[in-house]
Amino acid sequence: MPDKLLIEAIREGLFQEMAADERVIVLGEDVGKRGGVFRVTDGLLDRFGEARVIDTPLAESSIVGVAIGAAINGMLPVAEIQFLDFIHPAMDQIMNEAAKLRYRSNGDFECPIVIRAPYGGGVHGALYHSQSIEALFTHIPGLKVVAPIDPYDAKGMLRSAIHDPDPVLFLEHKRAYRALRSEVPDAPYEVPLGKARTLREGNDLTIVAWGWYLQEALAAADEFMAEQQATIEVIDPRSLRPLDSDAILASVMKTGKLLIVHEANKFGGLGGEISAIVAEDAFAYLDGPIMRIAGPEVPAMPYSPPLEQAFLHDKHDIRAAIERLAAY
Amino acid sequence: MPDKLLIEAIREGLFQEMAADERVIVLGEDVGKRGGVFRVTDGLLDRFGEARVIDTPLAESSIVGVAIGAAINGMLPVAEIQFLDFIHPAMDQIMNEAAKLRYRSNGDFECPIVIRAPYGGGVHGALYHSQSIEALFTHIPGLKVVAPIDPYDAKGMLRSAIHDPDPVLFLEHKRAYRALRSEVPDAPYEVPLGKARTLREGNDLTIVAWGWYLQEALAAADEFMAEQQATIEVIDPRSLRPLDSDAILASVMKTGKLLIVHEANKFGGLGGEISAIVAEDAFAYLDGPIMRIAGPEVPAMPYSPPLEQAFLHDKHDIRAAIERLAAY
Amino acid sequence: MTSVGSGGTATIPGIRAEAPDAATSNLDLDHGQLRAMFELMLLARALDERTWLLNRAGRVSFAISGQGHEGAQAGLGYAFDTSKDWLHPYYRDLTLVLHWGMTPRDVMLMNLSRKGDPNSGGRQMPGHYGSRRLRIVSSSSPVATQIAQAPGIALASKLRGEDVVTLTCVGEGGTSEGDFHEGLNWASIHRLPVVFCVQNNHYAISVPMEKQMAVRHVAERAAAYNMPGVQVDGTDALAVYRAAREAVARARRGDGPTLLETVVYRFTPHSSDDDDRSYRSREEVEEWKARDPLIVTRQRLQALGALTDEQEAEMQSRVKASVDDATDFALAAPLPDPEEAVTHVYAG
Amino acid sequence: MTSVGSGGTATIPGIRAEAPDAATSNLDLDHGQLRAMFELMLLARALDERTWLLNRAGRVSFAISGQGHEGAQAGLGYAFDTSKDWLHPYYRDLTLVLHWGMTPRDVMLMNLSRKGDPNSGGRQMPGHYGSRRLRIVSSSSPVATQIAQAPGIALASKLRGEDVVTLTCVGEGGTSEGDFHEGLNWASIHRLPVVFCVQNNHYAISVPMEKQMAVRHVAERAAAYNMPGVQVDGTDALAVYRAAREAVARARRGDGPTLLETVVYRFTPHSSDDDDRSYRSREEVEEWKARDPLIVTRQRLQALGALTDEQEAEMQSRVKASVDDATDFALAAPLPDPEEAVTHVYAG
Ligand SMILES: Cc1ncc(C[n+]2csc(CCOP(=O)(O)OP(=O)(O)O)c2C)c(N)n1
Ligand SMILES: Cc1ncc(C[n+]2csc(CCOP(=O)(O)OP(=O)(O)O)c2C)c(N)n1
Ligand SMILES: [Mg+2]
Ligand SMILES: [Mg+2]
Repeated sequence: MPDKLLIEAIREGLFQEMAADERVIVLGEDVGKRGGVFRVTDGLLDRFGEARVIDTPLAESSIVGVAIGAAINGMLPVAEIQFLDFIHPAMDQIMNEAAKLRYRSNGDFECPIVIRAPYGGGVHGALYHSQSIEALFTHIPGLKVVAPIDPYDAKGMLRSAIHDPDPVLFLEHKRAYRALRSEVPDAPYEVPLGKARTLREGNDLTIVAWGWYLQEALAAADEFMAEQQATIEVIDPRSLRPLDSDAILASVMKTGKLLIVHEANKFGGLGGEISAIVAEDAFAYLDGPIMRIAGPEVPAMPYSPPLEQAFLHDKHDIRAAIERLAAY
Repeated sequence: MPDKLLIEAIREGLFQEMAADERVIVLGEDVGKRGGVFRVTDGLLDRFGEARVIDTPLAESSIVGVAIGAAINGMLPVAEIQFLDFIHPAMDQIMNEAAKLRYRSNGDFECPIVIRAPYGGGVHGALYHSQSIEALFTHIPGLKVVAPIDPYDAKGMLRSAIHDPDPVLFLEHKRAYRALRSEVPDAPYEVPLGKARTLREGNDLTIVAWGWYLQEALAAADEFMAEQQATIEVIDPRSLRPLDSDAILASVMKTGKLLIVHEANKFGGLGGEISAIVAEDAFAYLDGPIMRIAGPEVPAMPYSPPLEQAFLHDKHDIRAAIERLAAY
Repeated sequence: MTSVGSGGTATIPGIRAEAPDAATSNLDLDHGQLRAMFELMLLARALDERTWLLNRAGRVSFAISGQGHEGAQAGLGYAFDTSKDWLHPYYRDLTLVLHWGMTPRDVMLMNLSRKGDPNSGGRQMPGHYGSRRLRIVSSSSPVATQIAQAPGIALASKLRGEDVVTLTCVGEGGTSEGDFHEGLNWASIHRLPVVFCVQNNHYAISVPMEKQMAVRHVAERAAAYNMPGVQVDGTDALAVYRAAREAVARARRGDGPTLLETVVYRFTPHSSDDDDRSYRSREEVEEWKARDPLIVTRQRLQALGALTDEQEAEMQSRVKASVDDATDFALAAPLPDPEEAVTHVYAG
Repeated sequence: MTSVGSGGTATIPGIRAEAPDAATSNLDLDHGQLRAMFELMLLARALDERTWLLNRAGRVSFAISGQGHEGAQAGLGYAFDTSKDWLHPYYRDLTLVLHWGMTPRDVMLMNLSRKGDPNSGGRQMPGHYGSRRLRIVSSSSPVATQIAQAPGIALASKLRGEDVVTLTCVGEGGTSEGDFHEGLNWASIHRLPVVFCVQNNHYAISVPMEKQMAVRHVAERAAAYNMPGVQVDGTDALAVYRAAREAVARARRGDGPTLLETVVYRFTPHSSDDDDRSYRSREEVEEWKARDPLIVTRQRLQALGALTDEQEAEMQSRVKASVDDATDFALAAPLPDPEEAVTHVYAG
C-alpha cells in the first residue's frame, strides 16, 4: 500500500467522494482556484467545476448556513472553515441549527453536513491560527466531532463523515498535514466514527491522546517502555463525540492508571470529561490519580518562538508524567 | 435586612452601579422602554435616560462588539443578551475578542464588560429558551463566568463584575428570578468573584451544585440528613471561572465523596472538569466514585410538559444518587 | 409608526413600490381563487384567535401570532407553487404554512404540544413550524438563521436544474442580524431562486424601526446586494400577490433573488409573554386595526364582485367548523410519552 | 480586475466618487505637509520591503503587506487628528499606524517578535498593531470584528461629549461578514462619529470581487444604512485625503458615519504564506504597478511644485537610515522570556 501524507489522504478522499456521488459539494473561502490555503482542495475545481467547488464570500455563518440549506434539500455538503479559529461566527448555525435540526423536528429533517477545519498549533500561527477548541463542540448533543491524525484514519473517517446523516465537525491538525504519513489504500474505504484506535497495547498505564500530541505521547511511551519493564497502552480516540468510552474504560480497568494528553487548555477541555467518565465508571480499578497534560490557561498560543515553545508540551513532559504516575 | 427576589436584587444592583458611576451603561434588546423581557432593567431608562440605557438592534454580535469598543474607550458597559440561547452570534466577539484583548496586547488593553444573560429551563421555554451552556464559556481563559442563584450573592457579585477589569459573563437563572428570595442589604456591597459558598457543612459527602438545581440538591441533602446520621457538605461555586477549586478539594479531602449536580448535559459539562480536578488532586482521599447528575444528552430542553419533566432532575434523583454514593 | 405603507403607495428612490390600485387590475386569479385566498386569511385569524383563548384558559402556555400579517402572507403564498417550492418560515407564518398544506389539526397539535404534532412532536414552542413532506423547513427560534440557510436550499435546486423557488420570511428586526446580510449577499452573488420576504411590523418586540435601522424602508437594504427591493402595503393581499408574483417569476427566470418588504402591523402583543402597552399607544394599534387586512381584502373582493355576504357567511361557518374540529381533535390527543424526550438526537 | 478605480473617477448612481483632478485643487495641505505625507508613504514601503527581505532570509516567519495601499492610507490618515482620534486598524495598515505615531523600531520589534514589542510583546503575528497610548486598538485576526467594535469606541466619545472621531479599516472581503453589517447599522442609527474605510484591493486572498458581492462597488453598501458611500481612487493620496476630510468633518459635525471605499491593489501575495500566481495574472499585477501610489503621488507633488528630486533624495536617505536603524535595533533586541507566555490573562 502506498504511503501518503495526511493532506494527500484527505484530498484523495474528497476527490473520490465527489467522483462517486454528485450530491457531494465543497464550499469555503479559497477552496476553488487557490485549492485552499493549505492546498487540501487543490485540483477539485478543475475536476468538478465551479458548480460543485464553491469559492465563498468571507462569511463563516453563511458558509455553514448554506451548507445546512443544501443538505436539507438533498446535497451532501463539505464546508471548509479556513482555520478553526474562525469558526466562531458560525457557531450559531452549527450549535443551534445543524446540531438541533433532527431533534427539533422530531426526526423529520436531518442535516448531513461535514465541516472541515484545520486546527492546532506549533506552526507559528499565534493566537488565531493555532486554536484547539474541540471541547466547545464536543459538548453539543446532535453534533459529531472527529479528529483523526493518522492519514489512514483520516481518509476512511472522511468517507464515513460525508455519508453520515448527521453533522460532523472534521478536525485536521495543520502541523500534521505534511508531517505524518501512513499506508493508505488507493480505493475508498470507511473507518467508523465513534471507535477508538489502540496504538500500543499495555498493562500498566493507559494514555489517551489525540491530535499532534499523540505523536509525542507515543514517543514518550516507547522511550519509557524501552527502558522499563512496564507496558503502556496508548489510545487515540479519533472520534471525540461520540467518544469510545468503552475502549477507554476497558483499558483503565486493565491498567489502573490514566494519563490524558491534549493540546487545548486544561480547564474545561475534553480531558476533563474523559477523566470524569473514568472516575465515575471505573473508580474501583484506579490505582492512582487521573493525570492530564494539556495547554496552559492562556487565551491562545503566542507567536514568538520562546513563547510558543513555552506553551507547547513535548515527549519529555509526557515522559515525566508517565514516571510520576507509574510510581503510584 | 429586607427580603428581596433574585430579580429585585439584580435590578437594584444595576440601579446603584449606574447611579454611582457614569461610566456604567446598559445595552441590549428591549432593555429600555420595555425594561427587558423579564423586567430586570425596568425603570432604568426613566432614571438614566436614552444615552445610558440603550435599546439595541436585534444583533448580538454588535451588542457585544459595541460593549467592547465602549469599554476600550473608558466605559463600563453591561450588555444584556435576551436569552443565553441567543448568545451564539456573539461568540466570536466574546471568545476571540473580549477574552483575548488583554493577552494579545500584552496587558496594554483591558475589556471591563459584563454580559448578563438569563439561562436555564423548567419554564416551558423549549429548545431555545432553556439552555444551560455555561461550559462553552468556562473553557475560555480570559473570560470570567459567574452564576449566582442567591439574591444576596447576585447583587454583590454584579457589583464585583461591573468593577472587574476583565470580561464577565453573568448568568441569571430565569426560573429563579421570581422564585428565590433572600436577605439583601439596601446599600451596595461586593461579593468577590472566584469564591465558593458553603451552604451546608458536613463530613460524609460533598455536593457541588449550581443554578436552579442547587435548590433541589439542598432539599435532597436536608431530607437525607433528617433521616440519616451522615452529614453532607453542599457547595455552590457561584463563580464557575475562576472556580474555587480549593474549596471543593478541601471539602472532598474531608468527606471522601463527591456528587456534582448541574442542569447542562453531562458530556463536556463543567461537572467533568470539577470531577477531573478532584481525581487529579485529591485522588488519595476518595472513598467512592465521583458521581454526576446532569442533563440528558439531547440537544436542548423540549417543550411539552411530559418531555420537559423527563429532561429535568429533581430532589428525588439527587437523593437517590446520595444514597448510592453514601453506600460506598 | 412609520408613514410608509400607511397609504399603500410609497415612492422611494431606487425602490419599486406597488400601488394598491394597480394591483387589482391585471390579476391572474379568478374569483374562486380570490375567495379561497380570503378564506385562508379567515382561517388563519380564527385559528390564531382560538389559540389565544386556549392560552387565557391555561391550556396553551405560549402563543405567538400572525394577526395583522394574514393579508401579506396570503398574497405572498399564492404567488408560489406549493407543490414544489420550499418555504423556510418564521414564527408569524401561520397563514403561509396553512397555504403550504399544514392543516388546522396539525397546528392545534402543535399549540397544545401533543403527541403526533407533525411540526416537532411537541418539542418546540408553538410557532415553530416544519414538515419535510410539505417542504416547510423546521424552524428554530434564533432570529434570521433561516436567511443564511435559504440560499443553500435554492443552490441545491439550481444545481439539480429544478424549477423550484425558495421563500423565506423574517421580521424587520431580524434584518439587523449578520445572517440577514450574509444570506442576501450569497443569494445575489449566485443569482439563486430565493424570495426574501421581510414582514415589517415596525417593532422588534418593543424596539421601534428607528432604533433598528437608519433607513426608513427595509427594501432600501436591497441596494447593498444589487437585488430589487420592493416595498408593498401588506394590508393589501392583492398588491402583495402582484409583487410576489414578479419576484417569483424573476427567480424562475434565473435572474436571482428579490427582497420584498410587506408593511404590516401586529395586532397582538409580541407573544403571550409580552405586554405591549409600554411601547405602543392604543391609538396607534386602533389606527392600524382600521386597516385590518381582512377588512381591506373583503372590500377589495366585494368591489371586484368576487364576494357576496352569503359566500362570506359560508366561509365563516366552514372556518369555525374547522377550528372547532382542530381544537377538539388536539385536546383529545395524548401528550407525548416521556421516553420521547431522548429520541432523534442522532440517526438510527 | 474591476474597471472602477482604474481611471480614478467612477460615476455610480447614488454614490459620490471623487475626481482626482479636483483633489489637487482646494487642498488645505501646504507643501511641507505634502512632502511629509509622501515621506510617510516611502517609509511604509521601505519598511515593508525590508520585512520581506527578512522573511526570505528566514529571520521573519510571517509577513503581511500594505504595499499598494500606502497612498490610500496616507491620504486617509492626514484627515484625522492623531492627537485625539482613535484608529482600529487592520493588518495592512502600516502606513496608518506609522502616521498615528508608531515608530519603525516598534514595527520591527513586532515583525521580529521581540521582547518589548509595544504591539503585543511578540504574542501576535506581524500585522497585528496596537497601542493604548497612541489610541490604536490592539487588533485580532478574525476579519471584520473591529467593525462591530468601532461604533462602541465612538459611542463612548459621544457620551462624554468629546470631539473625537474613530477610524476603522477592513478589506473588501471583510464586508461580507455579518459584523460589517451590524457595525455600520449601529453607527448609523446612533449617528456616531466613525469613518469606515474599506480598502478594496479586489481580492479576499484568492476570491475576486464578483464572488464576494453582487454590487460592483463596495460603497453601494452604504445605501443599506442611509449613510454616504464614497468611492475614491486609492492610488491617489490627495483624492483620498479630500474625501476623508469630508467624512471626518461630517463625523465631527455630529452627522454620523461615512463608508469610504479606497480602490487599491495589493502588490504582494496575500501574505508570505500565499502564492498569488494561481489567481492573478502577471499582466494584471503589472498594470496596477504602473499606477503605484508612490508614482502617482510623486507626479502629483511634482506637478504642484511641492517636490524636487533633491528633496526626494533626502527623504529616501532618511527613510533608509530609519529602516536600517529599526532593523538593527530589533535584531539586537532579545526575544521574549518564556515566562511571559502566561502573564496578562487576567488583571493583577
Ligand atoms: C438571535 C435572537 N435574538 C433574540 C431573540 C428574541 N426575540 C424573539 S423575536 C424578537 C423580535 C423579532 O422582531 P422582528 O424580527 O421584527 O419580528 P416580529 O416579531 O416583529 O415579527 C426577539 C428579540 C431571538 N429569538 N433570536
Ligand atoms: C473570520 C475570518 N475568516 C477567515 C480569515 C482568513 N483570512 C485572513 S485575511 C482573509 C482575506 C481578507 O480579504 P479582504 O478583507 O479583502 O482583505 P485584504 O487581505 O484583501 O486586504 C482571509 C479569508 C480570517 N482572518 N478571519
Ligand atoms: Mg417586527
Ligand atoms: Mg481584499
